[in-house]
Amino acid sequence: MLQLNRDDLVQAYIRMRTIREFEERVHTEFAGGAIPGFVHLYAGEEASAVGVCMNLEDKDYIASTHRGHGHCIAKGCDVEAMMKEIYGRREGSCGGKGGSMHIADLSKGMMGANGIVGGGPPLVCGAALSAKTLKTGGVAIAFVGDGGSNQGTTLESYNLANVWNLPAVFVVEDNGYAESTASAWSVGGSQLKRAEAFGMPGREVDGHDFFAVYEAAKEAVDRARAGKGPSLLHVKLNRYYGHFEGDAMTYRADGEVEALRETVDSLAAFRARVTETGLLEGRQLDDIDREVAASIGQAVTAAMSAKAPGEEDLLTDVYVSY
Amino acid sequence: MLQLNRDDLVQAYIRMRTIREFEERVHTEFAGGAIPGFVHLYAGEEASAVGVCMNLEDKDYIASTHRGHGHCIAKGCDVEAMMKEIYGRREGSCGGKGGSMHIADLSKGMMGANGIVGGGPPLVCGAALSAKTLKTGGVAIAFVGDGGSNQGTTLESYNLANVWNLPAVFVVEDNGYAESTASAWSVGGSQLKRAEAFGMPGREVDGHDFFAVYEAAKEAVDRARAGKGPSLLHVKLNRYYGHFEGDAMTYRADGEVEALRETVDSLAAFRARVTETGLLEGRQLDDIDREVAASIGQAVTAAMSAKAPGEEDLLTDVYVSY
Amino acid sequence: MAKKSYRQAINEALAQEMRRDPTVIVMGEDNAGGLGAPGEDDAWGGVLGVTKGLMPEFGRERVLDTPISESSFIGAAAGAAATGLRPVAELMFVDFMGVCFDQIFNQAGKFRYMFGGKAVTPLVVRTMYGAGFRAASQHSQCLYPIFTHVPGLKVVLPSSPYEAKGLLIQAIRDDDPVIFLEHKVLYDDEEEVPDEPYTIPFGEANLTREGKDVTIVALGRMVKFANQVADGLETDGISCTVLDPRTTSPLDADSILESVEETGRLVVVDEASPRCNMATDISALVAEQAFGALKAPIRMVAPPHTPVPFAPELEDLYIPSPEKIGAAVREVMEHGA
Amino acid sequence: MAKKSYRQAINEALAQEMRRDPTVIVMGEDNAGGLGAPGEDDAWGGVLGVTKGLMPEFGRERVLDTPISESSFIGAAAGAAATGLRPVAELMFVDFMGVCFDQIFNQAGKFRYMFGGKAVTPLVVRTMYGAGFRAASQHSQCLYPIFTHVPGLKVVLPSSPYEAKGLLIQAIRDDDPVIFLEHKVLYDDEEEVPDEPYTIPFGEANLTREGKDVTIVALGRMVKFANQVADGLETDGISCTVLDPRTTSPLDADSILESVEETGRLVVVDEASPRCNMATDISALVAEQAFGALKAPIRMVAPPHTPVPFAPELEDLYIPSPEKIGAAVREVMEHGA
Ligand SMILES: Cc1ncc(C[n+]2csc(CCOP(=O)(O)OP(=O)(O)O)c2C)c(N)n1
Ligand SMILES: Cc1ncc(C[n+]2csc(CCOP(=O)(O)OP(=O)(O)O)c2C)c(N)n1
Ligand SMILES: [Mg+2]
Ligand SMILES: [Mg+2]
Repeated sequence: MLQLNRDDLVQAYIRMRTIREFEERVHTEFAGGAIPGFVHLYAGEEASAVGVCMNLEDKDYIASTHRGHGHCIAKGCDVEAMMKEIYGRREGSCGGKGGSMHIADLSKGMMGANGIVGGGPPLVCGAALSAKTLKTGGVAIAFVGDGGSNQGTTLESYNLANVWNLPAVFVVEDNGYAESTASAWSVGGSQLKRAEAFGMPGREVDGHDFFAVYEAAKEAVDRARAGKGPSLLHVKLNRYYGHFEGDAMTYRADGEVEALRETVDSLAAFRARVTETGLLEGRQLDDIDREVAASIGQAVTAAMSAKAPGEEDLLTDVYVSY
Repeated sequence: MLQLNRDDLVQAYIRMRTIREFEERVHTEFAGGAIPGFVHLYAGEEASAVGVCMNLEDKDYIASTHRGHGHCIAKGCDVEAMMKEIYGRREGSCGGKGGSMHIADLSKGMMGANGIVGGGPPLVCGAALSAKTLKTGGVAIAFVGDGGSNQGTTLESYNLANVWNLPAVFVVEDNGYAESTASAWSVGGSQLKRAEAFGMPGREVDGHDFFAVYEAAKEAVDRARAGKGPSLLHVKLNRYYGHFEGDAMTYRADGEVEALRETVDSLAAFRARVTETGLLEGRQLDDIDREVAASIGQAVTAAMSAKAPGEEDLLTDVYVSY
Repeated sequence: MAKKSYRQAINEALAQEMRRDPTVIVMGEDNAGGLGAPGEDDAWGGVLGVTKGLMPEFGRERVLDTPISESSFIGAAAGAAATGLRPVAELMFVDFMGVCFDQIFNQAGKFRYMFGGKAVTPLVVRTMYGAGFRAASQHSQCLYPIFTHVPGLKVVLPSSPYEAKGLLIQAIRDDDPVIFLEHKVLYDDEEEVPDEPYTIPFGEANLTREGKDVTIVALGRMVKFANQVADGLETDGISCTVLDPRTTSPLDADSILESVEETGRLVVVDEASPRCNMATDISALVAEQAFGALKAPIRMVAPPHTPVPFAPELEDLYIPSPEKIGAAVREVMEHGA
Repeated sequence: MAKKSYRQAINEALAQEMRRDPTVIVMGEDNAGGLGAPGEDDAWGGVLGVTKGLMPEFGRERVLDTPISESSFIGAAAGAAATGLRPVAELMFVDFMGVCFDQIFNQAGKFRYMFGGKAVTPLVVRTMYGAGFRAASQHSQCLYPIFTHVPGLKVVLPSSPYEAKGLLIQAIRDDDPVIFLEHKVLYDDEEEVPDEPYTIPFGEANLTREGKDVTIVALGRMVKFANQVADGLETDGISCTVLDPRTTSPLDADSILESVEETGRLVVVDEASPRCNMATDISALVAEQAFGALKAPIRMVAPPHTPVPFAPELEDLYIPSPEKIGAAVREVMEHGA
């Protein structure tokens, strides 16, 4: 099945399950008042981040969005450090200074979640330029939402990546909404025509199907690695939660989320596919589920008891040299 | 011929000739050191501004670029006041405060030349929104260069105009260069595909052919007036001078400009067309040529002897109320 | 008259002006919400509910939701303002100004001057600012010093519900581009706010407290802190004037200078980053024009020169606190009895 | 050592650093020029020829021309800086920052802090600023106070060819994002500039003249004016110190304070718009921290709060002139003998 061996599939499942579990736990903890700030959950969209990132190595870069947890986990960020960051702890990925919207780990090729819609695509052009100039063989991936696909910074980056012939991929994660506004309204034309308009191939993908995403991303990533330039993926998927935690979601249809959880669950689909084809066994997956649940539980426990940053941290980390 | 009667044709020729003459004179005067600042000439592109603006009334708005003289003249700005402005005089269109790059006359529906590439398209969305909201029946036109077509502000505006269904037209004047950089290099994809990508019709036009521009613009303007939304025109044309006055144009081919002046002169083409078909007589056009030359001469004389602004003007015109 | 929140006061100002003047329109991301979506219309009313209810009353033609394209819709608001409308455009968080600043400062803010006094641009940009929400570095900034720096813009910082309503109505009626900054932490603050429309003129500082020993000039949310501090100091026998400039551009320099002429001491409290901020602007004004009256060094209370931190413990240390303001006042009181 | 222009000094700094370090790249609109065009390659070397000759030596892979898309290419420079390159990106005129400011101030400038000290972003943004070119309101601004306001950025204002070379090399080697502002009127100024590479550290003011009566702090082009004025005043028996901070962020507060401690009088000369500018920043610093030493009110010399006018007569009135600087110095000399 594709280029994925059993270890890869296990890995993919672990990451998807980790994302789901992470987000469900953050949802509960946020509701309980333990987590401060704005939090945007990725639950429901797991197959996109993981399907793309299973094509990547540490030397490859991704830039994420405000909805960044899934991308971080898919790219290999430390989950406990992430949880600590979301709790605002000193041992968090960013020392508690960034929080949910700014988790990054450059050593893993994760250039950061981003509080600015459309903030990532220009940065990804830069990471792709580094790869090209330094001949690392790396590629760079920008995740963008349907809402972010209307931001000028994103559109310019399509053009720049094309005229500079960069090893970049733009992954438009279209979950149907930007906050409460439907992409059906906000996106004039279409994502695929936009790709074409700037001179690159585009492909639409079912974002609940890990295998479809993996394969489409593979094509785009291979193309980029081969020096043939950027591509765009229009990934159609759904978010299970509100725009951010606290969103009452009145703009959604009655029962919309419940139905989605029934019908388009990328984890269930993955499980069905790999077990039906005999690639992995249900028991194996059950074990993973348990282990992941335990490790997320452990991450929350660790985060809760971890130390907050203090006065001595207030003035640091602004500059390398002062 | 089309909806244009003889008076219209005379009017169109006067405006095109006025632009040409204006620019040739500014070129000479600048070279002689009489004009300060940055000056970008529109000579060679006359048929675009005039072909578009012959479809417009005072209640319709246009927003221009750094290369604004032609658009101003085509939209009916006072030519002597423009010349005075370019000389930095108190009686100039902007009291000498704006100069070549900021000539505007809102009473004529001219929202300003613009020193910021891509500055105009968002503003035009606003003028179109005013027309729509106030039900004036007006439309709004953004002129953009090939270089400006890569600016995020322009691309966003394509989308906004479409999702808001605005009575707007985007006229991409592709003169082959942005400064010294060829549009063949800088524009990924194509202008027409960009139109489609955001959900609007696009049409390519020979920008040296007044009639072709007029007709294509008419279609777009009519569509906008009818409430059917925005369109894009990709107008292909050439500039006779450098990017700005002082540009040595070494990036152009040897003899490129000379050849263009021979082969793609929109004024010569217009003259040939209207005289051959008997719509206007050569003598009539010769008279116009003389009259225009005289009036531009008069504008320069007036500008040279006009008063500069002084200390009493330094602090005014920043706010309506202080 | 009833108690109203800062949020309600703003909403009421918008609704009343829209009723009065059909050219007033409102636009922004999810200002109504639910566009194209299967569920409820007017689903959001802005991210924190400030514009809720406007769309049902005025319709989608006057309450426009937008794509996430700040350059084009803020620019559209500027263009619409120059051509007959009076748009109130929402830049959700002021931190997002970086994607659309050109349309504000080079376009709207310069039309009138560049065009020789012939343009009128009655644009209001409403935007949310300030720390305290645990919203981290890209959703907590003040940035009003940047707008204040730019000639052609007016900059308004309402410090309470009453101020918010009167200043917003003024902003909408004003013929110049106005940046109207709403402190996100104040939205739930309540006070008596008249039901009828009223205006508060720009460039007139509000003397929120009169005292004789020290002048405290405070901005936005800091006005509340300054008055709290002044209450406490009163019992220690330190009598403070607290001035709220209300607008940083235009700035009521006269009131500040007059007050310092009387008290001889100045503390300026500014939530914005410390370099080239309003604290420096006001200090410099006084050091130049009321120097002779000064009995003590001027003290500025501002955050450190760092981005806004996420962790609550750090953010609380970051924001100028009543304690720090109090300490600054005591410090200047040690000079020149 | 030979006389070199400010333009040449910058060009030489770029070339020498590119030779030394293969990760240094240059990008910007027409930085080489002629891309895709039928004529000469390296046709422009930037709009005023500053990067001319770099492309022939280093190739188009290290001297990148760009579409007119400042957000994406300045952002690309930021992203490249965070991932292994040391880009020098040209924002042609600083006035264009409004279309790309987010990538500078929310992205590059905050990476390190938001990511808990783990990012290194050795980005240089070279940009042209200042009035005097009859380039009108959108091509003549200073805007460095805005960058100075933002934590995470370093801001450099070279005042002469020697300064330009040393500060640019420092900027390229520095591991933080640096905004390097070149005054367009200085490009043809010449002075002796060493052929070999050298650095000038950030945050160390340059004492360009030592005097005892008044401290003049001047920035960028104004340093030249201040020294001219000081020459003239010398003959009238007024002895001036002229300090060039070189970098506004970090600012060498110590040197300024020490100097005022000695002279007791301060004039600050800033070409930027007067509100929340560097003149207010430095005045406020001194009014807070060297108040006791002050014998006279601080005087700020800055343009009026208007956009930059086009007409030469107006622009000349707009720019702080040696005459106005001289008058300010004489004024402060009238206080406290
Ligand atoms: C420049 C900017 N504008 C607006 C916002 C506020 N905002 C945050 S997320 C969001 C919606 C994004 O929608 P989309 O790109 O579809 O991503 P999704 O939330 O669906 O994952 C908005 C409007 C922002 N953070 N930055
Ligand atoms: C935002 C911005 N970036 C760069 C410039 C500098 N600039 C002025 S005109 C120009 C080229 C514009 O090319 P194009 O849009 O094709 O118009 P043309 O000059 O060919 O008419 C450039 C780069 C600017 N004025 N504004
Ligand atoms: Mg979405
Ligand atoms: Mg062009």
